Amino acid sequence: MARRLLTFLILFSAFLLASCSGGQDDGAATGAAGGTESRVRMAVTVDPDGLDPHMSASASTFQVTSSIYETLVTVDEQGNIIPSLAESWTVAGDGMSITFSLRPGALFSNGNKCDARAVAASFQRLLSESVRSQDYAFISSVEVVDDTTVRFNFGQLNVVALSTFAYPWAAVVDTSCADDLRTSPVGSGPYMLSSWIPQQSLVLSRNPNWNGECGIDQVEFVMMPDMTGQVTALRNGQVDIILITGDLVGQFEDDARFTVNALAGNGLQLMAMNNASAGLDDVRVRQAINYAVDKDAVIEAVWWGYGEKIGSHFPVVLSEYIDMNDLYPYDPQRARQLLAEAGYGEGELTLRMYLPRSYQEYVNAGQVIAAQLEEAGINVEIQIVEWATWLSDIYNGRQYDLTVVGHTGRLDAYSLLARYRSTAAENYFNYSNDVVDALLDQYNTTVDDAARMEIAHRLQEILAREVPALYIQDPIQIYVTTSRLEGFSVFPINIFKFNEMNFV
Amino acid sequence: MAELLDMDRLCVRDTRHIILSELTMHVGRGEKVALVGESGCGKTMSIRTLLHMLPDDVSVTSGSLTFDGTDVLSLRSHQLRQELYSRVGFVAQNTSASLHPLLRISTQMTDFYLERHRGVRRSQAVEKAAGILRSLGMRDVERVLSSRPDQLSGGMRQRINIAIALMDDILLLVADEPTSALDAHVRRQIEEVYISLAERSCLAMLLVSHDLGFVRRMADRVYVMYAGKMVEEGLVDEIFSAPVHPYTRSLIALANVKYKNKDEDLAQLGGFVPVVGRESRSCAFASRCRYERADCMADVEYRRLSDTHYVRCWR
Amino acid sequence: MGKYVLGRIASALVVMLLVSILTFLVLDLIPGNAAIVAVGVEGSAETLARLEAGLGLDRSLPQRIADYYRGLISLDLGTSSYYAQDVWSLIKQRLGVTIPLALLSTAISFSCALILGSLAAYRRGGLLDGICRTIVQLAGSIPSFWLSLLLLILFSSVFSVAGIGDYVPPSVSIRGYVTAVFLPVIVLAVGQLGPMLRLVRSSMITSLGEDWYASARVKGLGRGRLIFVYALRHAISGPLTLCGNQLAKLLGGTAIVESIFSLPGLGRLFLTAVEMRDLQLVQGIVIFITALVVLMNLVFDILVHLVNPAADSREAGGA
Amino acid sequence: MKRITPSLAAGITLVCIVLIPALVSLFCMPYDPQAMDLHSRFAAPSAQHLLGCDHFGRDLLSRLMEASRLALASGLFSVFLGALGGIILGIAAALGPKWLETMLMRLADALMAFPTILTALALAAILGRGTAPSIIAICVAMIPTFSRLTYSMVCEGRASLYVRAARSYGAGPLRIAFCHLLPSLMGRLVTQLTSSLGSAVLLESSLSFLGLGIQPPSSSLGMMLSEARAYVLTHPYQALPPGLVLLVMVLGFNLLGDGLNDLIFDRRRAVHG
Repeated sequence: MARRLLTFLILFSAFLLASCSGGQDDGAATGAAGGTESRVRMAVTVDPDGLDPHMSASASTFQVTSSIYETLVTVDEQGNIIPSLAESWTVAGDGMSITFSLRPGALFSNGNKCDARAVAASFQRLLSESVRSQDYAFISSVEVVDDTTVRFNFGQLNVVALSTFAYPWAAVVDTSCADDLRTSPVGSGPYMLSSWIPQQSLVLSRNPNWNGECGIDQVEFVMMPDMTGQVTALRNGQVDIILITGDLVGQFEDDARFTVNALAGNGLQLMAMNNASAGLDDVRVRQAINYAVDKDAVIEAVWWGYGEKIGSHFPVVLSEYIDMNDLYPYDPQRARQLLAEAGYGEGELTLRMYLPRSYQEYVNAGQVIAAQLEEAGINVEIQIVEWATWLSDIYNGRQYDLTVVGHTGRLDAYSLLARYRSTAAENYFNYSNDVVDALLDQYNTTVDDAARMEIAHRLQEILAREVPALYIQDPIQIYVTTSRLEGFSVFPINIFKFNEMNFV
Repeated sequence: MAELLDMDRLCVRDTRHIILSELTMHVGRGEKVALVGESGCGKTMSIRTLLHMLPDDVSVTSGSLTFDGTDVLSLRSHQLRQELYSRVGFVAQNTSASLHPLLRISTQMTDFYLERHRGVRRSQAVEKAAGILRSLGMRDVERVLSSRPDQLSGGMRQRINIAIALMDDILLLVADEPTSALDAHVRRQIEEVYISLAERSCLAMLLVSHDLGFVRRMADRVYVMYAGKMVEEGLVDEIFSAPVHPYTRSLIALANVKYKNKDEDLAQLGGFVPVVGRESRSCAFASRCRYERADCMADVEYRRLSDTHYVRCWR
Repeated sequence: MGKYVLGRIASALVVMLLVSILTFLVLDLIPGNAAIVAVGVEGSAETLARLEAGLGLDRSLPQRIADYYRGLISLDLGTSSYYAQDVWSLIKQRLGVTIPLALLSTAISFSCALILGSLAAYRRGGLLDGICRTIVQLAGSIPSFWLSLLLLILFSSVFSVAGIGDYVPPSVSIRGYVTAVFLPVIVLAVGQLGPMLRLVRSSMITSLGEDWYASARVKGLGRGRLIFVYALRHAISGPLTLCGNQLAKLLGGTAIVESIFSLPGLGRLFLTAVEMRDLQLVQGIVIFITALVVLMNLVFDILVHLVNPAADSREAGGA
Repeated sequence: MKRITPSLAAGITLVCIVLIPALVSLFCMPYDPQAMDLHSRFAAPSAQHLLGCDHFGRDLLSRLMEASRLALASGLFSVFLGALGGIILGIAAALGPKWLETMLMRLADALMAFPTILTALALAAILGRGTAPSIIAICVAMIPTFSRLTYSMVCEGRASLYVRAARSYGAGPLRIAFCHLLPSLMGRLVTQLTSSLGSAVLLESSLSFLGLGIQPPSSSLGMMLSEARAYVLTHPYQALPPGLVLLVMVLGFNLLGDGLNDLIFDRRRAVHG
């Protein structure tokens, strides 16, 4: 009987094994077929939030969709606008419209034409349904001039309009399959989706309708939540690109088999303060907090020194950047003094700090900052919350005193700073300054480059002085690739150009 | 001719107490011997010694035990199957618990037989088992063989146990309380099975029982045990018609008065079987004995009354 | 038997209903919803409202519960808001990882426990018994995530074994699959071994003390058959029931071990679903796991009944 | 009294190994467990820092002492509460009316099937900051074990002679439960309580490992392990001490539970023999 039972168990498990592995064949077979083709594998920690660029706000989506879809224009490493689906463009004299000339003969991966009509349809969808439709509210109409020419008319002047067409969420999608784009994307980019098993892998293969340069036949995003796994996989040649934390740089730096790309991104990491909560409504307290925190120590402790210290809400890579770091240097004595002036003695101010659990670096940074604030006589109560809770209670609900978070990069000062407008929904700082509001209005309508630059500088200065947040750093992203991979580069917005890479 | 079973001054103890003190007993070939006494006086322990079934903390300290010329006590565990278990059959006290509750009777009856007789096919062994069951008066043998113990009555299980013991050509059948825990009707049936077995075969039997009526019908000779010692032994007639030891007398007296649970009746006699002090040479029964006198506390020797009749008492 | 099974299924349905209502309440209670997560730190209040309406989150809780059950009756677990895929197909994908993992580790721990436990009980107090009791204590106390970390350090840093933390389906590469699954299987098997070994040992000790064991021994039955057929057959119903419980627990996914070894199993899917407030997916997984637990217990109860038809119904009912 | 079995002795020793430093931590610790010293990040064990420092330069020994104190405290609390709730529910189910029995036992099944992670999240949402949410979450996870144990034991005891006797002279269900049944079940419950401590500590640490337990800057064993996990490649040593403490703690409680079980079982056997 025992033997029969054992046999039964063995057969049962064999059956299950067979049936399960059978179920995965269709997904994996395509991956195996590319044995002789060039394939680049990149380790990522989370799945994309669907593959519809209009319907997602997640960076993990855009690093995939930027290879599937095309935007009208795109950027180079320095953030200059360069042609993509549009070969050329002209801005009207009054700045109230842009006309794009599309690449003739462009096709979606399903064979549909990617012409002016398709572009217009895609933008109509963006304007009416997208998560970011608000950012494009300045567009009043999209006009199909001819098969390869499309004109965007603006309802209000927006001098930085061109750059908004470069963001991956403004990609052109085939609206005839709009309902299924999240799982079966159709775009005109160099790659198309070949398989996606959530939390396992996502494989892109060459789009047969793509005529441009393409050095890599297949791109596989491998979901690996654990850093150790990623590093071992890279060392063993199972993946080609990983994103690492600063402490691991030493492991690859002197190894000829790997290339370390440490580049300042276009992001911002800061500790937001609720300017409406008791204590923090006093600018002296906010300044005291800025004096009390040793940003260099925070950057060293959390990011191993891989980060550019900032003094205002502006990434160092943009041309309008000015250095405001010297305004409030680390000075705990001054911090105590300011606190006393504001009426808070030692230990009399208690602040609640919320940290988003999914981002370990923010949790770490929060703990280091809290320790430094405690030394300056401010009590900090830390609570670590889930990302969804953070979004709901802290970001949307604005129920907090302090929180550490990051913002993704934008190409112009307005998109970056619009959240400081006192009426903005994104203004979770509860910051309100009429001068800032006025300057923001002015910025968008100032055609003169020098004058606009001046406004950007003034905005940075005001924020640096009034410190609605503790600006920590512009993070340096450290990608490690195998040395065989050439052409890997990082862009000021969250995109990758796999078609420009190749193996040697 | 040597005795089949020869137990000589056997001493057994656990970590605290002496259990058997200089126990001497023998069974001749083909002889039917009964061992009687109250619960707790060491009957079961003495046959467990014979069968190498002692609990972990119980050990033999002195004495010898020979079965069919083999020194049983020196047997190692791997020799037991060949040297002992193939020649002694054993029917345990609690017959319903001594069958595996989950295996079919046919399996249980033939498994060990097949292991011992390589080359015999299962069907042949089952055939043999069926034959034995029939000879024990079992009807509907095929159904019984394909049943599990919980599907059978107590009497059937008892017969199966006897049949299992008889599967091999044994020389001695040891039965521990073969008729206790059965209701009156079944008890009578099983008694008949034993009696007819005793009459038919030249098999030696060692019955442990406190059912004196059964003993009287079955046995050639009787040993009476009390508190780990033999107190009287003799031929059946000697014991039943002229018991000497007060303990034997009270057992027989009680058996004649009532035919019920003996333990209870003995309890009416007052007192219990002592656990401690079994090594002492004085009379262990003295405290419960009507005829107690001063010299019962002294060294009471095992007296010879006739060639076959011995007693440990001054009277 | 049929009536018994029906009764069990009925009570299982009640439990599943309770569990899923609890899940609804809890997900309603905790802050954030799928729309908020989708919008993130970009997007406006109007966008948020539009997405919430699209996901049906603007309706009242009873309405949503009613809708969900209406779907459930037609065996439709709904669509994941995060993955935009059918919930059942997402779960099914994970089972390909989770089921072999659970079966392998249960098979290993169960067979180890049967062999070691039986021998330890047979030679009670001996060297093997001592080793077994040490294993019982150590395996029962070692935190699985710590063991995972230690093994990960040992194998990937010290021995530099390739392929750990890189799941490959067996249909692509058997070798890759084995390296990816090897360590997690060990961790999970060790986690189950403690209680199983303890139970096997103690029920074997009980069996070895039974009269029929002594009788079978005196009949001269060989040692191997005595231990592994007679005694084990009798002792196995308890361990078999426990095996069912353990298997059910593992089939529900082991979030921590899966995330340490980067395995795309059900546990990790559940964590992501909760994180993304993917109500349909959370519900689907919770209901599926509950059903699985109930089903496994039922299957193993029936198995126990087959092995041990004499077992009283109290034992089967209490499992 | 009874002789002390090896497992009891080992259990007591192991529990003391973690209990004593945990108690000492109430009065003094080598360093402030929350004080960061960024110059001694990942410091190796030395005379100044006996176990070295973590990624923020905090003294590992002090953090371990604090963590084990919190783990023990939350384990004790949650097991105590869980046992109390479970016993009451179990007795109510066993002695109450049939509908209550059915309802409570199905509820226990549902709680058992309900993911602890969700419980912890929900409680964190209601109760906010602090250790209370995780303690109650563990307590909820403990309730079914105790209620089932009590239920089955009371059901067994209900049929026993002395309870029937008590009922025959008119004792009410509550009186039967607390004066007759509970005392006789105490031994079994104490054993279960002790070994549940081990599982409660394990559960707490796995919740903390997922970030659902004790909040920083306080330390907990699970949190320390999850922090160490990030540095497994560069500083694998970090993962060793917290795991060892956890192992010793759980092992100690399990052995203690076993030892008590032997002790109680021994006593029973002595009574029968």
